[in-house]
Amino acid sequence: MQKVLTKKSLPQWVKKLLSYTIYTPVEEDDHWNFVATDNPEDINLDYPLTTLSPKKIIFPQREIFLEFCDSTEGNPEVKEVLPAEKSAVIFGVRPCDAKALTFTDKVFGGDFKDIYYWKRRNQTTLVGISCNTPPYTNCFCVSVNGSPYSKEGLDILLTDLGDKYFVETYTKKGEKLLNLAKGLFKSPTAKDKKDLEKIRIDSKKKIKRQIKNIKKIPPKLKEMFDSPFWDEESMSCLRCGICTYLCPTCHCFDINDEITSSSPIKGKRIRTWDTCQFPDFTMHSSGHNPRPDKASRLRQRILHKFLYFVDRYQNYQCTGCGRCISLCPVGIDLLEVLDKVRDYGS
Amino acid sequence: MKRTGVFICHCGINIAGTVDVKKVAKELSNHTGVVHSEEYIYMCSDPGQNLIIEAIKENQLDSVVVACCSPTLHETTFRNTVKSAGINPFQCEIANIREQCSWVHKDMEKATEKAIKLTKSAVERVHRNESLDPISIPVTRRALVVGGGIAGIQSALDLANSGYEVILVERSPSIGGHMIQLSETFPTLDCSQCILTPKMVEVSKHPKIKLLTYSEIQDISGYVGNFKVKILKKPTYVDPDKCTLCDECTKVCPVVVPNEFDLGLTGRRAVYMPFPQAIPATYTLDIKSCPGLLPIACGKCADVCEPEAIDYDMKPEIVEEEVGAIIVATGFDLYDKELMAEYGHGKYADVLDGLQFERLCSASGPTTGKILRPSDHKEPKEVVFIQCVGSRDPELHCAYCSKICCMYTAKHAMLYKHHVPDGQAYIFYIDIRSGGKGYEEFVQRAVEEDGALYLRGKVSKIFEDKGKIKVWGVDTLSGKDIEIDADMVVLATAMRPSEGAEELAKKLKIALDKDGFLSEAHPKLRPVESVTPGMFLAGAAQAPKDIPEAVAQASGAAAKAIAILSQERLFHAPTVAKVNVNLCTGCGMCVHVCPYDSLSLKDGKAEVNEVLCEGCGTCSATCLRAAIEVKNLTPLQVNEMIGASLGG
Amino acid sequence: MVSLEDLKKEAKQILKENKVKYIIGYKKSTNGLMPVPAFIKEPEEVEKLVWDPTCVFNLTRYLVDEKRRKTKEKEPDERPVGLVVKGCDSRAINILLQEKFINREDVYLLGVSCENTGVLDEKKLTKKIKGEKVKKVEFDEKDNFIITTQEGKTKIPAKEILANRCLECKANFPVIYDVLLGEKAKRSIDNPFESIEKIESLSTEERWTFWKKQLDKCIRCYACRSVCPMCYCDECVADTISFAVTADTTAEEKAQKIKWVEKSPVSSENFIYHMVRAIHLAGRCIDCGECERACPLDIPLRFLNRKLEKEAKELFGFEAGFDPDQPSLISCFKDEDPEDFIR
Amino acid sequence: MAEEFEPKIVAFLCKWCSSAGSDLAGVSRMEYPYNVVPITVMCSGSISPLYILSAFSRGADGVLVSGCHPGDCHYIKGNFYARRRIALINKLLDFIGLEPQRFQMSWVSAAEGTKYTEIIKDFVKELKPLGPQTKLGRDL
Repeated sequence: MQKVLTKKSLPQWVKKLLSYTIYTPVEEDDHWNFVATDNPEDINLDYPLTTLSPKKIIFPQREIFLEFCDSTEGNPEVKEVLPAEKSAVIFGVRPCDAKALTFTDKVFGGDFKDIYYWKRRNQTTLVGISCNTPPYTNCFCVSVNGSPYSKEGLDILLTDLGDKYFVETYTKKGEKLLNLAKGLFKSPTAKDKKDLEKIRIDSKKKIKRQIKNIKKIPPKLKEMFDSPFWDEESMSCLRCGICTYLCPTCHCFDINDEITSSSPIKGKRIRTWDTCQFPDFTMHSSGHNPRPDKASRLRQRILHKFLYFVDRYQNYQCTGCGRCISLCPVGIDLLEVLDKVRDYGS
Repeated sequence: MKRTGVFICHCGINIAGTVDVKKVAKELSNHTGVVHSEEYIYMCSDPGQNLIIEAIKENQLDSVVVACCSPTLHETTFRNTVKSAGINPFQCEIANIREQCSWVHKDMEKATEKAIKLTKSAVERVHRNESLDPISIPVTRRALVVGGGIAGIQSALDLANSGYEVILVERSPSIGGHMIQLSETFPTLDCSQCILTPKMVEVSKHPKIKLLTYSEIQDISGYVGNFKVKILKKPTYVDPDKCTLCDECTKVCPVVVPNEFDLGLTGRRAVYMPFPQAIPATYTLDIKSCPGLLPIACGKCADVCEPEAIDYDMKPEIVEEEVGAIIVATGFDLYDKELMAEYGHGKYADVLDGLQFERLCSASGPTTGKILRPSDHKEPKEVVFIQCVGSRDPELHCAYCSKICCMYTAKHAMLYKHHVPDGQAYIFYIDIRSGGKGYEEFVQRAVEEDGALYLRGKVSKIFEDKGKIKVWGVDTLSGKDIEIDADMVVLATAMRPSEGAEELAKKLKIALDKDGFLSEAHPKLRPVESVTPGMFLAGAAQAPKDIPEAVAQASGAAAKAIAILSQERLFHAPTVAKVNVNLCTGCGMCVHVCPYDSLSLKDGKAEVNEVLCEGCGTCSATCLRAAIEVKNLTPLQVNEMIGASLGG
Repeated sequence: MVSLEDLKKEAKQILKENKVKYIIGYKKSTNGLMPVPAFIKEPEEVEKLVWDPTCVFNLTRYLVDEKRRKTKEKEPDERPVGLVVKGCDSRAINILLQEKFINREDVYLLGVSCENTGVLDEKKLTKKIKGEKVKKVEFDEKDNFIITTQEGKTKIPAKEILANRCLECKANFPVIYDVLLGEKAKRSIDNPFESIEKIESLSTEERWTFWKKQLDKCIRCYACRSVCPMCYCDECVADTISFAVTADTTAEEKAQKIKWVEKSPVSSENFIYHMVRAIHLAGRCIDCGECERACPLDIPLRFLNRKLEKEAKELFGFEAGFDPDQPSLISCFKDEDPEDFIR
Repeated sequence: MAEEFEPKIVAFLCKWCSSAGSDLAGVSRMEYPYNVVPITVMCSGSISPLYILSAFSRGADGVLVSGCHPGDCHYIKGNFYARRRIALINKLLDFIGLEPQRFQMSWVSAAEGTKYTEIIKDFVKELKPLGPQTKLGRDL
């Protein structure tokens, strides 16, 4: 369904949604971040890109699975912990970040359905905002089959038409939000639709960074597993977790029992983010580490995103948000690396 | 997981009075890893210990915690108990629930709660204890004594007479130290040389004593039981075996220099024998004052030496010795006269220090026992003795009391009176310290029989005037100003550690106290031990003391040394540092902080010398990589203890 | 003035003469304002090298990788690594020397002076020039920067765009080097500890609220420790598994790894992690500000290290990184060290 | 009427002076609050800042570190190193906003049972008004 919403009535709409947990981008210190709010005025859809994508809400960095206590009588108590029952709306989701969730959906929704992920996923409605101008210096969504107004993963997409938003809903979840404030939404005029079209065409043009012939990359990577290329490229890598933790598509995790008392043994089983960039990620208990150096870890990251994932899900595990490029402390440029891969040896 | 047994002691009502021991036992029985827990009235009693042994056998315990009094009291007891039941003693830990709990709290419930935490903490520790065996060290059964004064001589003789080889090192040409310079000794007024020389001779003749005079310690390495010593033997240029003591050389020697033995009151030649009874009885050619060893430079002594004992080509020689224990008896020197200028010492010939006066009184002295003024060899009729010169003067000089001055000044006054019956002795003093057998009586004698006039107060000015030495001062008792035209002034100057003691202390790694004396391991309970195991202190090197004290300490030090030398092997606590080489980055910070030099870097990794390590753990707190820890009190253990102490 | 040409000349020279294995310097970034690390192996490549006030990274960190690589090699190439170092970077070298992590002969130091000024803060600059493309950034002796964009030249007072650390740096030239480019101009700073004194002046509760807000942001990406030249331990106390494992390490020994810090990115664990890091950097941090720069969530990590730097100076008269031969802060003491806090 | 808050205190005592001092307090039957649970280590020099942080993170309301007076260290100089190390962690704890009363260091000799007693009394008195320490306590 297609509608328009005047900008000044946005808060009124949000007011109707207060039964949900409302997230909106907020500027803290020098960066942006999704934060829960109950003040409709806080909603801000004119922002660059959050440092952490909405992944952190659907797939939080820390998830408690269960609590256990080895009671002294020797019959341990184990209590399962599930995410709270609370529907949520995330405003201002960038299309690339929404698309990323369709990837994590695949990962957590295979033969084994991850109840924690899906509980949050299902009770969250994503209200996107299309990127009329690239929100980020290193945006390249178009190069990876994305677009500044892609609807993938979104329930609602808003597009800024100056004094109003063009509103498109793609799901029941989405429509439900509109229905909660029927009066505020008008049907779009022909002009609105024309403006929308124009904006969309321009918005694609505005995206400067890109990878040419990305299709050539996966087959190339197949041959490059043992290439010295990776040693060269990883020279400046610091083995920190930024590129992966901030990537909207990365989804690796670790599960630990965190002990709060040693006698009687009390604690929690906790899932936390993990990353292939940390040396302990592949550390075997024998001490052997199949990915012993930065090179093999960088390779893993690239191959996973542009080969393995493609083989498995017929899609690049990258939505072109550009976070890993802009936030890498030593300026490792994914696009540069991919260009080199593509042209490697030729 | 270990099988730990916990034993809670009532200590009569000492513990059970305020701690619900039954509850503690019950609580602990539920603690992870505890398979047996019971309480008993007196764990340290035989039945108590047997009950531990039984429990160990019945429940195949591999570790034990005893909750009782302070580990300082019964840790050893219980470690032996578990040992007798076949468990490694280091698998037993003590929870102090008496001194640190039942005795300081009243509220039963709260005290019990705390006792439980303390005991659990000990359990957490013992769960992670390693079984350890004491580190055994072989012992080199010989000793080194540094310093040939009365203290060194005494130690050497005691050691030798107990059957141990001794190397006695003295830096001057003869042993005897300052005591040999003294005339009579208080409080008995017996002749110092008469009582000392027999001991000196005994040293020289003793088959077990290797005497190295005119020698200095150059370097010491190793550790208790196994020291390696490098000794520099300075050339005397006179072969003692050839020398017949004919004394011809001194007759021809053109050089005259002040005689150290007489403290400059007489002169000696460049080639000389320090004093007639010197041990070893031989001559020394003092290269510093000799015009030169080349026959063209002088060569007179060599010319006249019939037995050709004088050998200009003699070279310094390094003697290397291995010893198991070391006694340091480097003695004292008198406070520099330069620093005592205010009393005119060094400025006026007739202002002397105590030792110089001793020489004047001594039959073997420059005046063959007559007390005469150095300036004009007249008999002094009025002599002023001043005590505490440089001592007890924190502002300008030494803060400490030199201890023996009160006594020897009284003695000086007496001796003076005996030599010059019509003379008058004045003594300026702050107060009189005559603690010691027969000492007080001695001082009284000086006053009553020999009419020494004691003036309580300090001397303000001393200056020469018409052949007299004017001494101005105040008698603080009468408040009167005092002015004495003295013929001679004798200063009881402070004792200070002997020249070079500091250097030596550095080589031996013995700490010095604030005054530069060698510091003992404990001021009360370990007065003859240094902080370095295997090194002991004797005599005035440790603090000012008189002859009987020096001798007593010397024998004490010898006894301590014998306690080591009498062992086949020594045993060292195995709770020492250990390095995790996988984590060590070789930064050397631990090496730097170790108080015992037990750490070193080898191929870029820290390495522990377990024999030197005392297990203080400063290294482990310093290490940023968590690469070094002390066995059985590792960060892991402490961390678990923290948890237990906070109740889980 | 540091002349880039001289730098290139020297670089080319030592590569030609095989004096060095390779040179770690700066090259233009393909995507951002700040130049990125360049690893130059061939004399021809030296043309890539750049040097200007945007060269913020502390390249000494790469000596850690170099050492790790070297230890793995069978016959390691013993030639030194050429390294471009600014004032702060050179102090890092001193610490690595002090801690025997490297030997002097392992590095050939191309010292570059910050020309009496310092290097830029990317974010401050971006704000200033509002997203314009920066063509050129130059020092000018008078505490200004000259920024050339397509709009033309603009002169910006240094203090407005200097990296925070540079605002408080009083030794902005190399203290150790093999060749020095530019002169040893010392900048006079009225108060080198201004930034943290602001926080010190807050009440205890205000300080707590400040740090709680900041450290709660931490996602434990460990960029701070990864970028830090002093964080070269193979295993960090913050790691929850042991890296010191060999084939014959028993399961029990593996279980011995202490979890001082749990993996959960919660307040308590974040605090312990960052405090431990600060404590372990006491007397070692040379204030290159990399931790703060690398942090994707803008946590002002410099303050923690800076605080202890201040205390070390004020309590113990200790300054890190100026003398490779001095014992490190916590492995020495003075009898007169203050103890007014002790009962 | 709510029960009065009773702070939990961990005290790291060096074996030779402070632990002996607390023993003396016991022998002399000096009463002091039970809130403190001592952990005896060999030397104050062996107390790592990690111990202190760990104690707080495991819920200690106060932490005490006590060693021999300067010059009396059984290991010659361990307490001098401790003094530096602890000064730094003390400043840091204060800087991040932990109440300064919560961390204390003292010199207690084997003879100072009374001093030990006093220190514990004061410590508890100062901690009570602050209430539980939640800032660094594990919130897993």
